[in-house]
Amino acid sequence: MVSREKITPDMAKKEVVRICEISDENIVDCMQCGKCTAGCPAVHGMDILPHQVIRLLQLGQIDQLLQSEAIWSCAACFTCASRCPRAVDISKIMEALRLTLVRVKGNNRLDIEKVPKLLDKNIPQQAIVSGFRKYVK
Amino acid sequence: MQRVGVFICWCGTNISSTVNIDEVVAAVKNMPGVVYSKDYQYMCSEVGQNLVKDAIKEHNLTRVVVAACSPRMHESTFRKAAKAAGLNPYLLEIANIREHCSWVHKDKKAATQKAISLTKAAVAKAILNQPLIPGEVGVEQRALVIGGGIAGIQTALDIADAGYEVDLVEKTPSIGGKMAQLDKTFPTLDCSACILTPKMVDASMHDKINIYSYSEVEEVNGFVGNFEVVIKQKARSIDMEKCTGCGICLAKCPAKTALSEFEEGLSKRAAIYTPFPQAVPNVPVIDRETCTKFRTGKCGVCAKVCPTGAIDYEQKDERLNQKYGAIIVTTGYDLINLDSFGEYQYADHPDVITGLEFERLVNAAGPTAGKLVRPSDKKKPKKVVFIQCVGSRDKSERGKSYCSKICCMYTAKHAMLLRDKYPDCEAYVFYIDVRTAGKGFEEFQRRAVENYGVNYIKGMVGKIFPTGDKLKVNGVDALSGEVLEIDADMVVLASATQAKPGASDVGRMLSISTDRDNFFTEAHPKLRPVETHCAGIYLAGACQGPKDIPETVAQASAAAAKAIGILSKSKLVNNPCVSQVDESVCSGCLACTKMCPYEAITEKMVEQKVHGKIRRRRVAEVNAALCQGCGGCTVTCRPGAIDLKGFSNKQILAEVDAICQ
Amino acid sequence: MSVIANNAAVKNAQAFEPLIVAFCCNWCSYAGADLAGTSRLNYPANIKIIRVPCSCRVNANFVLRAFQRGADGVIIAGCHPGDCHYMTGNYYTRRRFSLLKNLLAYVGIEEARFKVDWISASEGNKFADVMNGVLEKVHKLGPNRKLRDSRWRR
Amino acid sequence: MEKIKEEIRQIAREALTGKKVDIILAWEKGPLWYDSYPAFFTKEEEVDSLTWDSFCINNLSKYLLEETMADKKVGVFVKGCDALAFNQMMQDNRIRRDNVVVYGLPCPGMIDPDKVRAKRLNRGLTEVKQSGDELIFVTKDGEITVPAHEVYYDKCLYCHYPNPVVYDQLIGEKVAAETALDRSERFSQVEALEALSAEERFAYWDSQFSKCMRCFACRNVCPACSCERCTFDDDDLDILGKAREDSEDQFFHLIRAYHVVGRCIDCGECSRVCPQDIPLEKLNRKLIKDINALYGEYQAGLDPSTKAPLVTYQLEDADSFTAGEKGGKGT
Repeated sequence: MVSREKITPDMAKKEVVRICEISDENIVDCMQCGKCTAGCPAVHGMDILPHQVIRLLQLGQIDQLLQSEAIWSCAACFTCASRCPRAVDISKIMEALRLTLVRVKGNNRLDIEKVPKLLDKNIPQQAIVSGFRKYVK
Repeated sequence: MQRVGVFICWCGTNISSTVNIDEVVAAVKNMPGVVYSKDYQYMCSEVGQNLVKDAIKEHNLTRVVVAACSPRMHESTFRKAAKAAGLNPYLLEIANIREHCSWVHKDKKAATQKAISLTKAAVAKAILNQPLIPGEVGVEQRALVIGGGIAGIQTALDIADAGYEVDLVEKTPSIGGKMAQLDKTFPTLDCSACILTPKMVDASMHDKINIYSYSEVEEVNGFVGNFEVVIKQKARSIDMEKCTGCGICLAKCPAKTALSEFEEGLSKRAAIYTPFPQAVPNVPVIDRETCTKFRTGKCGVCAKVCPTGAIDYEQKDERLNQKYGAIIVTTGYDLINLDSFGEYQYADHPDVITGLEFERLVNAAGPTAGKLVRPSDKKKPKKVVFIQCVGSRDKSERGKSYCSKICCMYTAKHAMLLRDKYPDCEAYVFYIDVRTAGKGFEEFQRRAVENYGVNYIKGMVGKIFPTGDKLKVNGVDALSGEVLEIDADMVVLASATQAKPGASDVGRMLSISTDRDNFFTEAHPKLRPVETHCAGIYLAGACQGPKDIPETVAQASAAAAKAIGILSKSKLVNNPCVSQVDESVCSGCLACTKMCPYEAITEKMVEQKVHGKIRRRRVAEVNAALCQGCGGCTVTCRPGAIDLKGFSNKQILAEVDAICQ
Repeated sequence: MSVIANNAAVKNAQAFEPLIVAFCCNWCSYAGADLAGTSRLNYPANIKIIRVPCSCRVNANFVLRAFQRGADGVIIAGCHPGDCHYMTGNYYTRRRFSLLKNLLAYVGIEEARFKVDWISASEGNKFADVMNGVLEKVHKLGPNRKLRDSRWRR
Repeated sequence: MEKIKEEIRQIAREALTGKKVDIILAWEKGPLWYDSYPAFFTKEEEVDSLTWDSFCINNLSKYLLEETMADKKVGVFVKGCDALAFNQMMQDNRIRRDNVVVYGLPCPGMIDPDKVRAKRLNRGLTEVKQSGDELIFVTKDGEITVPAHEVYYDKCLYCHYPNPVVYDQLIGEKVAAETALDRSERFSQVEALEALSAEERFAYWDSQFSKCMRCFACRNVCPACSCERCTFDDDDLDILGKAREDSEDQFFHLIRAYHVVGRCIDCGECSRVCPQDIPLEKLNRKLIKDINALYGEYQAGLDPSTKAPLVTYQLEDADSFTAGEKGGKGT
């Protein structure tokens, strides 16, 4: 059952401004060319595509983003940033979105207790460190 | 005592919304020398100008100050008005209370105070103004066109048709430029060569046009009406008089190893070559780096086969000094280097090509004789992907922030040509936006979609993966949010245009400025689009900014008209704001002569009687026709014996004093 | 001094409105200032521009005179070296005022009060930035008393 | 010097009698021990009072200004520093070379009367004789010998050009060109000032400039100040008033120093003649130091055919506006 609600664009929403401040990126530079999405290696696990992330921010629809899988799927590989013709670093925006969630107390994405079970002996140490960085306060 | 009239412009609300005009009017009344003041909504309008003219007559004004927009905008307008009212135009001063005041300040009180202060400075200066009478200087009735592309050819033809001599200097061995490389032209799809080559022939046959191909402008001195130019004719190694253009040498040359510049490196050419069969002049050039004779001393085949003995291995660069009244710069553009766009595999895969290479591939005279095949295996492509905005509208350090303007149209053209040749071949165009402003342009692009079945995809390509004999193009359709993969046989990149790498050097040589992207700067973006800030030097074509052919030709004719405007005069009026020497004060140290950029100052001996004794000494003398009025000499002169009319030491000091009150 | 006058003096000190005199070459910097205007960029009204044909027209006398007459800062702006409308004028400006700047600093004038910069006709933004930059520094330094003619009332 | 004095007199006599020149410009001994002032000699018999001793500090080149313009043939004696001045005036076209015969005098150094007084050598002083690196002060009470460098002017101790760089005829043997003090030392006082804060520098110069009574002696003695009409005397332009006002003193000194940029030969005459002892050489040397650092070593007056630093440029000249810090350690 599809239900679509109307949204009201809010370009100056303070949460969005905060994301821009944390990431130090300028979302109005984005022309929605989609090059980030086109080259993203993690795009297959994303419910909202990278260029759509910025579009939603431009429209002030931050709640959708904070509930999305996309921000957690982002591997922070910077492929998007290195190719963006508008010099917008989306990986930083993704990081900013994640931070607004994990910095809230008790909001860790990764339960530290469960980590040993998730471990695979082939996971490089670096990945564990980055995993903590990305998912934990 | 001077009688100063001050005219304060509201500029609609441009000035009056930030500057309290009434306060300025009140303050002006108390300024020394001011006998009349008047404000009006649009001082530059006919009514406003009449206010100035009438007041000059009615109130016997001897000096006029107009507080309005920048003098760069309307100084000449008001000077003409003053002249019409019988006042020497140089007795008028402008106070810039718009660009330098109302437009940059928000605080009304501060802006009003500043407007008063600027007006006061203008009044103080105006009181010290002297009537100036411009001198006259002769005009060399000959034009120089730098760059032999379509812009240069059109300019040269227009000037020559008006009856003036034109020298057309082209760096490469033939005129024709980028347009000669194109196959068809949008939006009519007529053949580029068919419309260009007749013009090239016209230029070469015109008795008023001299083409200096394989030549470069090396030095430019002088000023409008009298430019002195050194042209370097590079050693062609061929006697142009003797060569008949038979082409035997080209065929017989054994060193066919160099990549053809004209064919964008898609084929090879001989060491002795004409860039393309329709080249003008149809005289080959020996590429000395490739030529076996020059490299090893052995060979000399071309000399042996030449029926007229035109080959001259000893030929040297020659320099030619010529005088011109006007110069038109038409140096064109280049495509950007794609090395930093690794994701498109341009450097690594032969089937990823630029738009210009595509032009050669579909051209009947091109390396494949018009058969559109993949460069790698010469097979017919079944799927071609076009990518727009490669490096254009790109804020990162890889690209150019501007829109290259021509890519949307030529990509539509390419896709149409492809579908026309091979109706079974699929065409995909990745775009960010499609921009088709221009007569018939939108209809043209829609034809590509509606009639030719070209698939337009709003989105970009992330990366191309060469897989087997295919190019896997990973892209996105931003509208649907679907990630795409296309098995292409060929990819055509609409790479960004850029200014010629040497443009800033050319700019320096000509004393014309370039913008941050190295395109030459026009004098005014709207009202003086083909002039430069240097009088007598004009711009046409893509050297001023990305442009298509119709625009280039329009600009070329405009620049020609401007140049003809100069050439048609037997005399030009000089800027009267030139330096002059007070001989009684000049010590004759001649420091001024050493720094003068125009060598306008010379020495002469004078005899003076001082206390009954005759003293003979040197003094400096300014040639008013050569002086351009920079005023640099005045600062070298410690005693202030040399001063600049219109910007004298006293005037500037008076301005400083007034502004500091 | 009366209490009222004293208060006024205190107030004046607080409301320090610096005066900056900028000599701008007609072809680049003055045009850059025009562009700042047409682009509606903002810079404070304390900056007042005097038009000169070329930065090489600016005499050291003018700079010192401005300081004498109460300027708190002086700016000379010309075309970028190599872009001079008069081909080479600003190369001389560069030498002349490199030396004068050093000399002024040597006799104790704060360096931030005298600035030379290159602003092209297309650099409206840079024009506003340079002006704001100088003003900010001069504001910190406070009113200039050095070189100032004690008889001059601003 | 005694021997050379006789030689000079002989040359002067011959030049005048042989009508080689109309005037001889040299020094004459005055009534006081340190008085060896400039004098014009037009007659053979006058030449007996011509002198050459360790007090001939005055630079004669500046006196050529009027004489050569008046189409008179002048014979002039120049020391090392005077020769630099001669060249500088040549560069400024203020001397008509064909009207001058230049007699070069290698200079052992000149005595600073203040240093003599400080050593109390002036009591009953009748004559000073030079003997190698020493000076013999002949007084009524006997002879006292002192090392020459103890009483020479400071500027002579830094002097790099004791032998004239221009002459038609050289008189006597050239002297050794090595300086008593390291030549770079001449900038040490400038460096000391640069090391101060802006406030300290201002306080220093303000105290110096405010002593000025604008007698213009510094200007009048300067071989680089040879304008027909000095800009400070331009009543119409009126850049300098007559009032006792600090800002005008500052303006005068800054502009004076700035007007001799790249033209100052560093002869130090301005400071020497200043009745208020304003150390003007510290201004001049600051500018010389900066020129050397920014645009390469330059000695004004060495070669009149070179272009002075301010009437030439290099494309790659330093842009010290952005580099900064050249005036001192900042504010």
